[in-house]
Amino acid sequence: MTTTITNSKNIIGFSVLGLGTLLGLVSVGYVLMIGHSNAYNLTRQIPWGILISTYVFFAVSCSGLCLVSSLGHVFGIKEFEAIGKRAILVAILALLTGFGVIAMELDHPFRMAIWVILSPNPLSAIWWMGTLYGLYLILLCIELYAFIKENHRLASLVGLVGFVVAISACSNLGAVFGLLEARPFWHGPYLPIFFILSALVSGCALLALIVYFNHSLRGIEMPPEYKKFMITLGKLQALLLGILLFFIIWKIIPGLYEKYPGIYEATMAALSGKLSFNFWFFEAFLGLILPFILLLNNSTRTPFGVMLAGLLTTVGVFFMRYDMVIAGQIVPMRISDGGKATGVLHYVPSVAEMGIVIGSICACLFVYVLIEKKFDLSHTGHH
Amino acid sequence: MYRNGLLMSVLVVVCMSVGLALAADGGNSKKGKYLWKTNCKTCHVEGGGASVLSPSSKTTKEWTEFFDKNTNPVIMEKCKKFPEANLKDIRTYMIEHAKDSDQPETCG
Amino acid sequence: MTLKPSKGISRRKFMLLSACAAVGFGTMSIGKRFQALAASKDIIPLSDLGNRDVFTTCGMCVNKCGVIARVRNGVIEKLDPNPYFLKSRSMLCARGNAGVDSVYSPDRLKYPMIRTGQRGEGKFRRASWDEALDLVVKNLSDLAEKYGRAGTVFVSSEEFQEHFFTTFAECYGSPNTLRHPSLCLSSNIQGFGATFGTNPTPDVLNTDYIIMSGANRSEALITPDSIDMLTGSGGRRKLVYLDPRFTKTAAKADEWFPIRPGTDMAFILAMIHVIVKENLYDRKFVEEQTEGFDKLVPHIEAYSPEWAAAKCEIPAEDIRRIAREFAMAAPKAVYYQGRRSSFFDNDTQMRRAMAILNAIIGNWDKIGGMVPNSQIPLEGHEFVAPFYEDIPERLEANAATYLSEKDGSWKYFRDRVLEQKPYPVKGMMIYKQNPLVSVANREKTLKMMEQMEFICTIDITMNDTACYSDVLLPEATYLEREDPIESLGGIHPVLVWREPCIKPMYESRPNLWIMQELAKRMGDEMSASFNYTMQEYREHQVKNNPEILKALKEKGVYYEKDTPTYGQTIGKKLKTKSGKIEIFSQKYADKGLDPLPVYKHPESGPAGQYRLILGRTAYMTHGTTANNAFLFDIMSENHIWLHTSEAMKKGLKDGQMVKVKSPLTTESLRLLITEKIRPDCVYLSHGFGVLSKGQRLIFGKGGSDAALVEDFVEPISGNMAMHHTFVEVTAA
Amino acid sequence: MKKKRFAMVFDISKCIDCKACTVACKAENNIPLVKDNYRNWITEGPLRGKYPKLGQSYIPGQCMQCANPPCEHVCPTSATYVNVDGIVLVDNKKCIGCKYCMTACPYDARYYNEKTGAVDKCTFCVQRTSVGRIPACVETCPTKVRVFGDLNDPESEVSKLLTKHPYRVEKPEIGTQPFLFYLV
Repeated sequence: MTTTITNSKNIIGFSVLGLGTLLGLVSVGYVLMIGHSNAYNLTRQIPWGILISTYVFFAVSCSGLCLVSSLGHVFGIKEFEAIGKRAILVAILALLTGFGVIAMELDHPFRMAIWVILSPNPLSAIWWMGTLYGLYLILLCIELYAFIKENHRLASLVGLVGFVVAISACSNLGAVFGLLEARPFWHGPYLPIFFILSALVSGCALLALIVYFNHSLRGIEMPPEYKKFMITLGKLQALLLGILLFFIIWKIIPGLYEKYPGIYEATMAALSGKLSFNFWFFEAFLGLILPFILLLNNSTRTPFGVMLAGLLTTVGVFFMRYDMVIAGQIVPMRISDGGKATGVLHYVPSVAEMGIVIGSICACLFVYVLIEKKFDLSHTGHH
Repeated sequence: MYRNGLLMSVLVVVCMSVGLALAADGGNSKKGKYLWKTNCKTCHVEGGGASVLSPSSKTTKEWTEFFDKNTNPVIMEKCKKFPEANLKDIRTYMIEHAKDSDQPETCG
Repeated sequence: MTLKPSKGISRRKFMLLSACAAVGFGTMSIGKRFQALAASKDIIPLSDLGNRDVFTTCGMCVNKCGVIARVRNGVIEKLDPNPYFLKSRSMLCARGNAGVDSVYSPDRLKYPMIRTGQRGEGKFRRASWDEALDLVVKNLSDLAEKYGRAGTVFVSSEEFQEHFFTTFAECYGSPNTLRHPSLCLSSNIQGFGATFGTNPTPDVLNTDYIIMSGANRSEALITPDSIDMLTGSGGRRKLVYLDPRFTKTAAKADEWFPIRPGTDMAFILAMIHVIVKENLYDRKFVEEQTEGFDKLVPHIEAYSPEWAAAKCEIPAEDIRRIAREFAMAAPKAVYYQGRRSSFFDNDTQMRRAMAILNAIIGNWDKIGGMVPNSQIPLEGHEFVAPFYEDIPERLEANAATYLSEKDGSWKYFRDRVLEQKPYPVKGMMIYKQNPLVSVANREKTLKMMEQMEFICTIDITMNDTACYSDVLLPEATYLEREDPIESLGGIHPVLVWREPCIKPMYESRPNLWIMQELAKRMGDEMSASFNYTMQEYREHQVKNNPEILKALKEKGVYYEKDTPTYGQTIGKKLKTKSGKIEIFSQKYADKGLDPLPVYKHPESGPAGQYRLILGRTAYMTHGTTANNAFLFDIMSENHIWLHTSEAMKKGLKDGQMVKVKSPLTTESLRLLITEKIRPDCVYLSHGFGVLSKGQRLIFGKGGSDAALVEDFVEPISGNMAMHHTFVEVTAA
Repeated sequence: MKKKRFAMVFDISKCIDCKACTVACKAENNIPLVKDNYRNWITEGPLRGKYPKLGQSYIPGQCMQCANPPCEHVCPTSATYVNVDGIVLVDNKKCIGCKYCMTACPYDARYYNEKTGAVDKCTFCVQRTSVGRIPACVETCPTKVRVFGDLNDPESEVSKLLTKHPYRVEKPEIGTQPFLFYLV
């Protein structure tokens, strides 16, 4: 009985993910056929859209997964040791997906591969981003290998290096935005630091999802050690969300305080303008406040509650990345419509952009679930 | 205010131009142009032997005098070769396109 | 642009070549520029046919600026301004730069075409030149037989090869040639002509005080005025600008007054009032060189600034002050008459008032004043048109008081075609005019064309008029043609010509060739009038000074002196009856017209309606350039302007679609809400809302002013009066 | 030969927003005629005052050819570089289309050119200036708003203008050190 239910669930699940992946592939084909400028709703004023924010979502999630899992195999916190291998695997998948998404955003991903090496510019945050995440991918692969081979020495050594690189990579990704003096909403040291914190939040949220769904997917009761892990994770996440809340509040207040041009308009766009629904509903309510309440409350801080909080936070973080990327560009660099009241710019992702985003998420999940089905990762490797 | 003046000047002009108007009347300007071009103009150009002449060389008044009160024996002799009606056509053409004619300037 | 081969590669070869720059080029003297051009090998010799720089003349608008066409590998890559061409102050505007697209546009007329579908349906079949020309000649002969030679009207507009078209009309024997001035400046010519005997040019470069009313020089570009308006000498220059709109000229003016449309004459008469009353006029000049000042004095008695202020809504103290400043600046002061003057039905008299105001401050033929045009004389190419008996007068003869026998009056002519009186006109030959876009009341033009038995259009593109024609003959564009030498008159007269940059594309042919082929088919007598090549024609034009040809070849322009000459008419008789400047026009009195301008207040519109005013942008020439890819890129539709306060009242939003309803029709177009217009007016720019699907870029874009505007007329000159239409604006 | 420092000086009081510069640039540099594709522009300044007392300026602009160009700093493959005459250029073959330079430019001076497959911008018409000619926009400008020249040459028109007249640059606070100067 349970098997049939699980099976039919599986079939539905796989079909949904498969269809999503297919949608992504169709979108990719469409873009390759008609060209970026026709397929994407990007303009010279908003050159970065949802593909960039989705890449950021995946890349930072990847960093976050490793940072949180390193609590186990690098810093030796027992509860966290159980999830090391899975975290690494998902991190690799997330990063590869992120690379895939950004390859669709770049007009010449192959040129990049050549000229990033032949003609490097170490002043460029994107050059460092490519280098660090490239290095990081290699480290992740070694780490996964070490886990599979149960080489703990190697795992914790690579884990330590990986920890440093993960923080460098994700904070550097923040610096990709933060170094731009032209974009006052992004500019400054805030984003690199914020990216480290939000990586941790993402990592915790994803881990909760991974652990929970692994058991429910297989239709097996969650062992006590995992239950314990989920509760600890919930507590940690509550702490992180509390800190994140203040990060966000302190991003808003200076934005309004002096009405600094560029920052004020962008902040207002988030609070009451074009991005306000995203901000209040997805980012603040779904992503932050609701999970925070769920995790603070003892009665809801159950494995299911922690998973639910993780799911909500993940959705919230996805929109957080989007809002951050768009808000930074939404204020025009020059006034171009004369006497009229100048508004903020307009951007809505095109069908192709959405298709690629949905496809990438589905593909990532699809591959992950497939691997989980084929290989037994639950073996934690500790005696 | 100026009505009196207007009336006066209308009268004066009417009197002055009665003869002119009568004389110009009846000629075919287009035919005059054709005749002028085919008979007279060949000489009345630079290097043509005669003085360079075109309708806009003279004012209406000057043309009228030229045709009506001309005493120059050379010109009288030349004009004789045209029948009266043709001369009238040429006269009409010249007057209608005189320097101070009512023909407005054009553009382009 | 699809037809244009890529030029990126050859260009990039030049990149990063070591620099040896002659900087500050733009500010050099002409002579130095010449040396620099030669030294930098900037100009490629003509001997290399594939790659060469051709000195020719722009054809994108009426100004005819000097152009150097850079031809590379047989393609015109870029049009650059000709630094020798003084009149345009070595510039090229947006349209001039966009000229390449007139050659390479996919919407060009490429082959002779014969209509297959209904008129206006846009269905044509490709024909050979022989077939098309034979068909035209057959129709012209049939029409002559059926309705007489006056039964065909020859419609054309200014162009270096227009002369051949009017020659053809004359040889064919039709008195009915219909040109553009009665849609443009004929009231202006009439008003100034009646006063000065000619329409002079304001010496904008050297004047200290300019008043412009409705002459939007920043957008309706006229060389060199648009440039000189801003670069005047000495820093004492003042520009006063009257316009119901805050145009780009208003933005450059020292003072802008949103005058009530149609009341300019009140402002001018009040200025005259002040200048006369306060004895600020040039007494000596007035006594010596004008006629009828004594009649002016009592005439302007009632036209006080206070009286005018109530009419034109410019405060009396401003009028008084401006009048004084204007007179103080004399003779370096001009009341600029502008160009298009088809505004109101009293326009000729309004221009007369302008002329009189200029006359009394004695700015005539002086530096910084009103200067009669000079012209470098060209020998005409002699031809003798056959004479046909029993050719009637022009169709609309005597309709207007003073009708130009060549130009006619569109308004009166079209009305009489529709009435079929005094005789029917059933044939239409069209060269370079696009009446469906340019003539007010499009419905009437369509009716006029519908009743034609035959319409032939010679043009370069499938515009609306071409679309409603029976036979289309593709002309070569100005960049493909060898054109006669043209004498451009003005303060500083020049001669220009056109040299072909490339061979005519497709099967397009120059108009001279088309006319010669038609004439050949019409018979020997007509053919004799076209018995020359373009080269011979040019040689005839300059037979007294063959040096001109050499200069034109080298520099694309010929002028006799580096500086203008002033005062050539001083002490000589003007072309008026009295030989003097006629403040009081006896000639008008004789015709029963007001001999001195009498103010007539424009009617007010119905409540809730707006006066529709028309105008231009700097990137469009009339109805001819909207479909140009470069210019479409800048302006892809026209908007109806409405003042913020009115839009607020109506609850209309910026950018929304609105219906504009005139007594004639309704057009839908996008709304532009702005502070830059009088609240009782709306404005629409020209050239959009076309009917022809053959103009693929702009079809379906914007609205047509020609469809909305009623065809009122100025009866002295026969000029259209296009600002008498009131419209409703409602949400679409 | 002495190094050059090309610069442009604008007298915006003369600008009538006729767009000759924009079209000249597109024709000269073969810029695909698609919306958003342009190297130079004229913006309408804010309308000053209330009807009927109004004022407005028209402000031409293009790549500021910064001495401290953020676009160059951010380019991961050094596709954006500064040439010997101080002109900021893009090496098309190295451009990966990441558009980082577009987000980094405080002047919105760059666009992505689908035809060349690279980010494109004003080059001071390097194909002309490198052989001693002046940029197309400068040459064609009807009212001669624009003056182009070498600031390293004290005799050049631009040098003289900048010593004689007060001027401003766009967004000086960002520290880009633009070489487009606006007379005030």
